[in-house]
Amino acid sequence: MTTSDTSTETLTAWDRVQLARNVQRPHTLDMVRGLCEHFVELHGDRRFGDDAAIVGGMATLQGRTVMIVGHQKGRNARENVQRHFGMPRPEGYRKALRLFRHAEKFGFPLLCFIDTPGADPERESEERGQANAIAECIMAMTNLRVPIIATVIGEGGSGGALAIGVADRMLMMENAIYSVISPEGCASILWRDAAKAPDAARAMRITAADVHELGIADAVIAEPAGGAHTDIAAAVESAALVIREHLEQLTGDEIATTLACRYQKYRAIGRFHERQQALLGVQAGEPLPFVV
Amino acid sequence: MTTSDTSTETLTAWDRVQLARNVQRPHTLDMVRGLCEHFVELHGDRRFGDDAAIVGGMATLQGRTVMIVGHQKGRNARENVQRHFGMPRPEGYRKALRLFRHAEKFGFPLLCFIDTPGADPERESEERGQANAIAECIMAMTNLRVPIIATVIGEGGSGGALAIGVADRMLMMENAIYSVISPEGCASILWRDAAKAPDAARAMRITAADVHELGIADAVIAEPAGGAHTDIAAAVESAALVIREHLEQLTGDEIATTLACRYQKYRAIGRFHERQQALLGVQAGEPLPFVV
Amino acid sequence: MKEFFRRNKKSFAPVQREGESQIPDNLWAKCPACRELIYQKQLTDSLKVCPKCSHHLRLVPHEWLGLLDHGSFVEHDADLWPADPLGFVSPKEAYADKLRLTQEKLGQADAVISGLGTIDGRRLALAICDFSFIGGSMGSVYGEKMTRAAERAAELELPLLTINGSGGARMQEGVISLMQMAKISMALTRLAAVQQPHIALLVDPCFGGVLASYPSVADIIIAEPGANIGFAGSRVVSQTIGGKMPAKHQTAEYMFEHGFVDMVTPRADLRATLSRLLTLYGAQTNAGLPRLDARLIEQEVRAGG
Amino acid sequence: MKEFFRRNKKSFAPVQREGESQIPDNLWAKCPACRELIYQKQLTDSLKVCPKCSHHLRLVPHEWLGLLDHGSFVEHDADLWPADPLGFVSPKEAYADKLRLTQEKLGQADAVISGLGTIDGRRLALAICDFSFIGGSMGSVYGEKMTRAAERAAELELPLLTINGSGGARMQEGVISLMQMAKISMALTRLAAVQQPHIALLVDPCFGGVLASYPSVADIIIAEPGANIGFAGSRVVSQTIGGKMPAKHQTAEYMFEHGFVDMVTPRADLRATLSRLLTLYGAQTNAGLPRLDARLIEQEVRAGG
Ligand SMILES: [Zn+2]
Ligand SMILES: [Zn+2]
Repeated sequence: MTTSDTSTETLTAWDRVQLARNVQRPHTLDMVRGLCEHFVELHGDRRFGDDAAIVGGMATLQGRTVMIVGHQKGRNARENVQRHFGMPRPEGYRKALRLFRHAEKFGFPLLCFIDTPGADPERESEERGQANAIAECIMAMTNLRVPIIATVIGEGGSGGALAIGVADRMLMMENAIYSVISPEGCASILWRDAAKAPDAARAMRITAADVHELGIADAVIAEPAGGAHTDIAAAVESAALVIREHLEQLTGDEIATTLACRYQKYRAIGRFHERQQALLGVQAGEPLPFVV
Repeated sequence: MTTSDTSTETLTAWDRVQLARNVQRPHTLDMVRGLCEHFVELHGDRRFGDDAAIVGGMATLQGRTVMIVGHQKGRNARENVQRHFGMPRPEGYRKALRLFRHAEKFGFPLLCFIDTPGADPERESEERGQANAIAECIMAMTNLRVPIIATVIGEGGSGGALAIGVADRMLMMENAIYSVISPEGCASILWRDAAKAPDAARAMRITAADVHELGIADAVIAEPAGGAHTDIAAAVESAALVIREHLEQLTGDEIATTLACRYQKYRAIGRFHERQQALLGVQAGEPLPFVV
Repeated sequence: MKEFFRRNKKSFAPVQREGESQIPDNLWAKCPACRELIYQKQLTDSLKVCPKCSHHLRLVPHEWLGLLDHGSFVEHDADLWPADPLGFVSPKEAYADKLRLTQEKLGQADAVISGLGTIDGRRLALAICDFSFIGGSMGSVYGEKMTRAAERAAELELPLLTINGSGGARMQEGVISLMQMAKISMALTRLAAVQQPHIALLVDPCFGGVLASYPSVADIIIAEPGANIGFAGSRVVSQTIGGKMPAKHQTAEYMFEHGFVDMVTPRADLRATLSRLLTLYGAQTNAGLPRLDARLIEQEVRAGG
Repeated sequence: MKEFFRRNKKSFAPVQREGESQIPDNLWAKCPACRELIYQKQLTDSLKVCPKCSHHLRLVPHEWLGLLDHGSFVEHDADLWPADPLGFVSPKEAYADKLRLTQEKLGQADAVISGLGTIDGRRLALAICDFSFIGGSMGSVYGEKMTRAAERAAELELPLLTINGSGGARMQEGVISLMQMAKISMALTRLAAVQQPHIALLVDPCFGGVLASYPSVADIIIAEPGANIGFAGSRVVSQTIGGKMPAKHQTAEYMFEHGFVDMVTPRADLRATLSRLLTLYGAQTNAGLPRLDARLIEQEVRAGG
């Protein structure tokens, strides 16, 4: 793990949210440019359309061919309209799914870059099966027969992020966030006031450090002091070092080993208690409530 | 092979076309009712929609679970609007594809029933990838790891038929047709007159007897005298006997054997000459025209 | 100790929650859809389907258990209890308090009941969401119980039935709840590996991170008529307070029309449909009923005891 | 005996058809799209892309061979000749006559040229449709040559490039032509089994049974700008006479927009794009150039002799 010890360590969760959303941060295509050679972008889901909110393609990394799939945000209003603010529609996820299968067919390791406020929630996306598209991506990643490294480079927004985020290594940039619901959404429900988003951001433990501490992120990637947007090249190089290291580890393993580890990695996520029937006054040996 | 020796033997190709298109013929759901038990229809492509021009589902046949996929025409105007005259749209083929994969996952033999004028040619179908949908179905059937029996029960219309027609056994009802283009289409091009369809029908050799003689249909299923529509129950029973027999043969083989035979079956289709360079006056040993 | 409202071979019989006082038959209930007043007995006899407008009222897990053969259900993993991994506190309430209050009110630990049972003699694993428990939201216990249900089905080579009514992920468990989507999907790969089906029943309401994971990739997807089903809006629906209702288009029928659901099945036909599906999946791979591995029976006894 | 119009490492050099008289550079050609008169030499230098409107004129197979490294192409299966399996006769003409006349006019047996070659030193198998041969229609010879090209690529573990410009199936071979769709798809399963890619280039025009089979399931699909590409209308387009033209929406750009094509690549960039793709597919599985199996070289020599 590479942990930063820059001045950003004193930032609040809400400060990190602002940094994660900064449009000047390195986005997926910046990562690809800094990390890889020979990038060829592939388009289309072969079903319905080509969604610019997800980009993907093949490239070489240290002489090895890899498949890249990532959310893509824009840097200005025009780009963000084209990229739909990085909120994929079902055809974006189905493009991702196609590229996952392509990677598997040819044995290309898969590198995913997560940077989305969430999947597009509009009616047209529902109509074309947003839930199905996300579910199929997740399902495909669970046993895709190539190594997968997912890096949260900005916003990790709920299911729309996880759809390209089931991985052997889950990395987070220091100022990236990963959240089951936007801080604003959480605040509007549990605080009854969206303006309490800073409180919700803290309570949900969405920063890279939090998610790492929860055992879900495998490593945190240091950013330049002031945040990744202040020195994109340095930020990308920092990520590249960590990604290359993990890729090297993973490609050394048999794929069966990788898959078994991936299973265990996700199997272990969750915090609960066992054998506490006493809590409700039920004693061991008593009939269970719903045995009929 | 079951060959009929009823009076229908004297029918012209064009007569057969009329019989194949008779709306009172047994359609896929009639076949299912006559052939199987416990039919459960499955719907939807999990992508875009549910196309009533293709029906499918699971059923039991002699105690074995099979997957059924077939074109479905209507018997009257209302039904035919609903069924789009048996002309599937891309979502119909993608439903078929989903059911193919379902059959493969659970090891259910696949029974297809072909009865379509062709795939829907409208702009909306182009837009959603009619060509891709057909191509994916064909590709999937080439190495689907379950036995496949395809029966042409009425019209076998071009790629729209073949999309559910790549099979270990290709059977044809006696008055069914299988054609690369409709007789009317062929006539309008090569006869410059759609009214010459009867001539085109004969020239293209589209009847069951023709297609069997060409080595493409494995068997012809006898129909009641006067055609299948005169006695649906008898026609279905006639088909059921042949289908059951072939299914029994196929399920006795290892799937690897089945796949190898399927490869050879299609590999062998085609008529051409080899080593006839002399035709153009090129002698053996001369440099080939396009070696650069 | 156990009471059955009704026994109908053709459909199914809701089972009363143990310890719950039986509601007298002469009470009235109001249909939440058409506002009609209905005799409690009539509602029970119709499996909580409104006799006037056919609205399918929500069932709690013990009512769903009536789908199974009488006496066949054995609960598993009842000893899993939620933790509070984030120490989550909002002005409205602390998560730990919310859990405790809900547990006390409902007499159960979390939002999923799971176990083994039979339908017409065919064994299956099942897991049922309880929307009444914090909107059926998916936290660690939900994820673990679904995961174990899938793993158990895989190990025993049984079909898995999931009954899914949930608002989505449980935000009080943060990103841990999100990851349950992946965890359950992982377990389903084991089920697929032994060629056993996952049949997902979508019931009112089914949203968000739940819909966007395991039920949407089930081998067979059945929805209840009129059920609200959708992706977006989940986070709001999952909470009982505030928030907008599901959009008009987020219904079982809409999902069916757009190709995402195999069938919309009225509750009265559900048991027969499931029975037929189990027959179809069992015809080839299972000659008769699969038997339990002795080691597993022991585990079950331990877990159940 | 061989002449090269042009040699440009960055793009590619059309190769003249042997025996064809070289067109003098000072002749004029008319762009079929914008009707501009263009110097023949200018057209040749631009790879038959109109300098005024960027319209990509059709190339015949020997021109496409310029995509390959100079001198690297070895033709295969040139000794396959069409039969007339149905004895097809229409008032317009007998199929056998049409074949003979077309063969004499074009100096080739049927609509596909196939073989092996290299791009930037990387070997590949390729098969190219010739639209000028009865609309590039897919009969038995087309099917057999594509099938052998795919099988050869599989056996040698080489990528396969197909260049597809065709009106669709050849109706004069009836249902036999239709079955070529399945036959070629069969052969592609062998290519997939050795993890070698099929790269399909869609050129003007690509329709019907050709588009609806192997090119649409290629690993990479590249289309030429402005190419007419579509499913319906094929049967008409495939014939030179009569019939409506492709609809406005049946273009490479439309296909790209709707997600069915990976990229629309101007002809000038094509060789570089293919070279990069071959590098990517070759980086892991092939350390350097794959070598020919000695037995196959022998077969090639026999087949080619
Ligand atoms: Zn009502
Ligand atoms: Zn021009």
